Amino acid sequence: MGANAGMKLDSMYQEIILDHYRNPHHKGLRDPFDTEVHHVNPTCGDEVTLRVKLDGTGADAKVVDVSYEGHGCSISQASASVMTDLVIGRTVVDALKVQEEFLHLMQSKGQAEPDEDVLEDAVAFAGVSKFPARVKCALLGWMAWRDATTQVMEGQK
Amino acid sequence: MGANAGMKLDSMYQEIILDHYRNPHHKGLRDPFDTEVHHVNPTCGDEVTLRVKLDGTGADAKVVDVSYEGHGCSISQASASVMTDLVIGRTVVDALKVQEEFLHLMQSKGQAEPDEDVLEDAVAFAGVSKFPARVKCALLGWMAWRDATTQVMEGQK
Amino acid sequence: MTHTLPGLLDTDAIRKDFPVLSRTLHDGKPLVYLDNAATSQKPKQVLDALNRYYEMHNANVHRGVHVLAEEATALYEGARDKVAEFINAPSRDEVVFTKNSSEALNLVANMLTWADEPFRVGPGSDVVITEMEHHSNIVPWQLLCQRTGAKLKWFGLTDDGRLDLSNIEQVITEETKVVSVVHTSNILGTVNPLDAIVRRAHDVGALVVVDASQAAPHVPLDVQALEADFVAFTGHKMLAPTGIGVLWGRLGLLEELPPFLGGGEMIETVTMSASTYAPAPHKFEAGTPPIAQAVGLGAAIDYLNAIGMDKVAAHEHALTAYAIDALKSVEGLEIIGPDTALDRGAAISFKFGDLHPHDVGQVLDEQGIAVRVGHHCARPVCLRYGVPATTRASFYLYSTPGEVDALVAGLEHVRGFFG
Amino acid sequence: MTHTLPGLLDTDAIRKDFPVLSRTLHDGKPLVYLDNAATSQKPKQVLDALNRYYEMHNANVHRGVHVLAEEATALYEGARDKVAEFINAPSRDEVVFTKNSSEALNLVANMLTWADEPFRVGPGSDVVITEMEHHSNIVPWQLLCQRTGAKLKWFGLTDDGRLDLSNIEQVITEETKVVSVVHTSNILGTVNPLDAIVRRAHDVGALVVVDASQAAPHVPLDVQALEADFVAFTGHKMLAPTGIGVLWGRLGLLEELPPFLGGGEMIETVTMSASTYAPAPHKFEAGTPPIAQAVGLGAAIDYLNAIGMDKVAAHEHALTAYAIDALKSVEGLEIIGPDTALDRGAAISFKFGDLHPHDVGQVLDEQGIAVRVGHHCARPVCLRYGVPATTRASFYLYSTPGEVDALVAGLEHVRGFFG
Ligand SMILES: Cc1ncc(COP(=O)(O)O)c(C=O)c1O
Ligand SMILES: Cc1ncc(COP(=O)(O)O)c(C=O)c1O
Repeated sequence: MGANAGMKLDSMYQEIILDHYRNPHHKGLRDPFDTEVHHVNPTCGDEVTLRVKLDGTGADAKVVDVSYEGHGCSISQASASVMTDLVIGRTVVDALKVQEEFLHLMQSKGQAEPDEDVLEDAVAFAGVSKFPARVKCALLGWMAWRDATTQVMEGQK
Repeated sequence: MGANAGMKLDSMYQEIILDHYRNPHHKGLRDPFDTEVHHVNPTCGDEVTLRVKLDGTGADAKVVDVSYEGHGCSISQASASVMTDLVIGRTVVDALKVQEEFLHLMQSKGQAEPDEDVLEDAVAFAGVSKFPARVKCALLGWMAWRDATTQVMEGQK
Repeated sequence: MTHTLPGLLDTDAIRKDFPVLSRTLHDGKPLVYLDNAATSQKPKQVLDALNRYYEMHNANVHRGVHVLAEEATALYEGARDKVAEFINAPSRDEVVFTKNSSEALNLVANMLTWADEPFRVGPGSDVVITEMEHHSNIVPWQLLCQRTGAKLKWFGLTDDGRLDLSNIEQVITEETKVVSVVHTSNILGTVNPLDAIVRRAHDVGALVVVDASQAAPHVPLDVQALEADFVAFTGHKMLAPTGIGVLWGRLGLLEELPPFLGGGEMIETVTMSASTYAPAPHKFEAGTPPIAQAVGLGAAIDYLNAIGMDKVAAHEHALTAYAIDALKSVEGLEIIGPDTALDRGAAISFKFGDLHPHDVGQVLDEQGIAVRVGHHCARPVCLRYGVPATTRASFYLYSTPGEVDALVAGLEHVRGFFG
Repeated sequence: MTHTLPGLLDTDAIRKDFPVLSRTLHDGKPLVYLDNAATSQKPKQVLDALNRYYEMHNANVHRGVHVLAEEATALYEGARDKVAEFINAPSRDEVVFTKNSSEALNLVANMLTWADEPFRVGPGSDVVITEMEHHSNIVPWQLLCQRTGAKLKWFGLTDDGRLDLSNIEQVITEETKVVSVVHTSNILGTVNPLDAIVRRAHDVGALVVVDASQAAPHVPLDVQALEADFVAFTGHKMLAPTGIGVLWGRLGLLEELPPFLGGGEMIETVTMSASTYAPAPHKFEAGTPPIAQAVGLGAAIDYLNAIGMDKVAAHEHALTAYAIDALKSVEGLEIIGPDTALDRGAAISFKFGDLHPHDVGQVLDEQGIAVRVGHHCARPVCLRYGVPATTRASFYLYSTPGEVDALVAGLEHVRGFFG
């Protein structure tokens, strides 16, 4: 036991994370948008309201904008900020790949080697995956984005 | 009685008890009767159906007959048999006193000094009071008698 | 008399793990514990797990960011993983912790009390049980029927202690919403032919609940092979602490059916006027769960796995065959239930001449032999076989042929005592 | 800063009884356990009682004639006697063992779901709670109201963390069937003026349920003085094992109201078509109860009695006053709840600048300080005070002023970390 005994807190609170927390990117709800979702982390009360605006349909669909508002801890806020950097401007197909890579990293309990080419700033969250209680925080914004995007794509069919 | 039986067991299975068990007194349901009750010991499935016939009312009421049928262990059967000996022929008031003395003895956890003048053969049950699981067996017939008698007396009012 | 029956476990080694088994009673008589169907004893490995939990990791689970809370959560959820693997559950989320089997069975009955279509139970629908159920698998269904207006039906028993399924088409019909049946009877020892019941129930669209309280401790239990919809069992009968039970249920059903107890841990979000619920299994675990007890159950499962459930089953089967033979040789003894070891668990009920089980049990106790006497929470079985109660000896992985011999000798002593 | 506050217990001696309190975390930092409102730690006296039970006396309770069964029954029922005395219950038969507070509260809500007149709850009747309830005292009543058509009403909160009883006549009316209210809030620490509520509720003929989960561990609890009809609490918060709770109820009500869980132990007699129920408390204890856990609760009560509940209360009161003062001196810290020790328990929630409680808790943990962060199963309170969550420090009889100092120093470190 003692999963994180002796572990450096610094491995969770990377400077990149604290930077995004202090100066979040793309924060605030913006128009226009295709859909808006509200996600809650019941174990801690973190909440996010998130909007996506796509352009095009099917395999060509592109993420034009992601905007959000919410309250939560540094991890959930920073993670949402990093996420917007990574998905805005990408095709939905590519962005979903990044999301899956991030999900994989977070579920790895500190074991995965993150791919910096894919995850960029999000590699900083590798340390969070060692703290089971915080994994959900890091995933909140990503899951909300995935949900909203799926809703838009389904609606287009 | 078996040669190796410990002290404690002999204190429950007194010869008097085994005699009453093998040759119960007043057993079998008889007419006439004023009321009939059916009592169950839920923890072991012992059951007794019991009838009482009183004569007179109020303080003068006399126990003319008590008859019963049932199945149960040696303790419950012997106790019912001893009870009939003790209450038949007595006034209700006196019989209730005996019942209370017996109840007191059974709740004493082996501590009470039974009054042989009042309890007669029923003193043999003193040892049973040390076996909490068996106290209810010893009381089954007595409680049924008390219940039936109370019902008749109430009905007379 | 041979004590090296094929299939026996190394009970000398096993018994050393169980502190209580070296206890003596009544002036030095060794304890012969034959009351395993009521509850099992606990190996020191389980007690060590409990002590370690309380001395090192104790905290409330979930929603904690401190080390103890994370450790306690990992241990508690780790126990869920162990249970899921032990019963071959398709998903760990199908394992709901309760306080015992009784709560697990009531949980199902209560979900159905409040269920919407297609699960709604009401006037015109039937609930089917059997005459050999434990009271904990009778009363919840009686309450469900009283409260919803449904009708309770049941399978009767044959003279040799088996379910009478001859009228299965009449008992389980299109009106049947749920069939709840015991895997192994705690009073008769009978192992029931669940296949036929599951098949018929599913043909008519009924749910199937299996009371595996006397199966999970004794035989390999595979919920996928069973094909039932819910399976209930209880920790204290399988080497684990008191205060912990399990309901396994199909995930789709756990998602669709309404919650039972409301409170902390089972919610998603709460406002004063309305709440939404967490996904299964948490939806059914209101309040602080039996954390240490779940950890203890995990340790019990580790212990059983280290021996192997197939080996446990083989041991008990050999011992039961031996015991049935030995008991049949006792004059005036009549087994209530199947009198061969075929499709049979390790609980053997019997009548002993005209002696009342209370008297039999009391005189056996004086010799250090612990059996259970009474209706064993299965009074309808006693009514069916016309006995007020039975004496029941029941075995487990630490029971020995020598203990069977002690029982037989004890019964001879009982006869002499009242003779 | 003085560490010899009047009223403090000899925590040096007490802490030796709690093995976990000598644990170190994160490279040797001593554990500062300030999460007592979530669950308490266990003294070795309680663990010894558990081990003794399992190693010597373990058996299923009731209906056994063998020695172990008699001993287990005596221990289990002896624990009931201890609980009855601890809360000054008029009768031991009024003490029902559950698995936790949540089950106890659900038990009451379920009895009322199925109750006949004069207790029947339905359209046109009201159920009253408060905005400071734990989810376990909200969701059961929401379910009751959804299922019966009754209306849920509640008392709001004042800005300083107290119940707003100014409209008590409008909230509790002739339509009110039951009022369920927390004795001491687990998130705000508020001790509520139950007298006024009980008086008004009884005036209109409503039942009163008191959630004493945060009271029984900390102050002398006298159910007769409370004059409520039901009182619920939970063992794990009062030094006892997980898996055990208590519902106290007036005997007349327990007799008259319908059962909750059905099964073994709770019956009088069972046939396939109908059952009758045992008298209270057994009527409400279906199945094998948490035997060892009740024994552990008895040992916990012995431990608390040996110290004296009035002394425990005085210790916590002194410590709470000290902590409130100390915390108020921390820049940017805002207490959510009463900010004096008057009518207040030993749980203190706060906001710390703009920092999210998760982050506060995580950085405190790194220093060995265990606090709880989140909505503490009282989300409506967070909504009421406009915070997503709080950080909560909560004390018990082994907590020390030194630990308060460590918390304050820890918070300064948190500020620096995110500064
Ligand atoms: C005020 C209050 N009520 C109810 C509960 C529920 O107790 P349990 O989780 O033991 O059921 C708690 C503890 O979490 C509490 O603090
Ligand atoms: C077949 C069966 N079902 C249900 C139960 C109830 O289990 P518990 O008492 O642990 O709830 C038992 C044990 O008593 C049992 O043997």
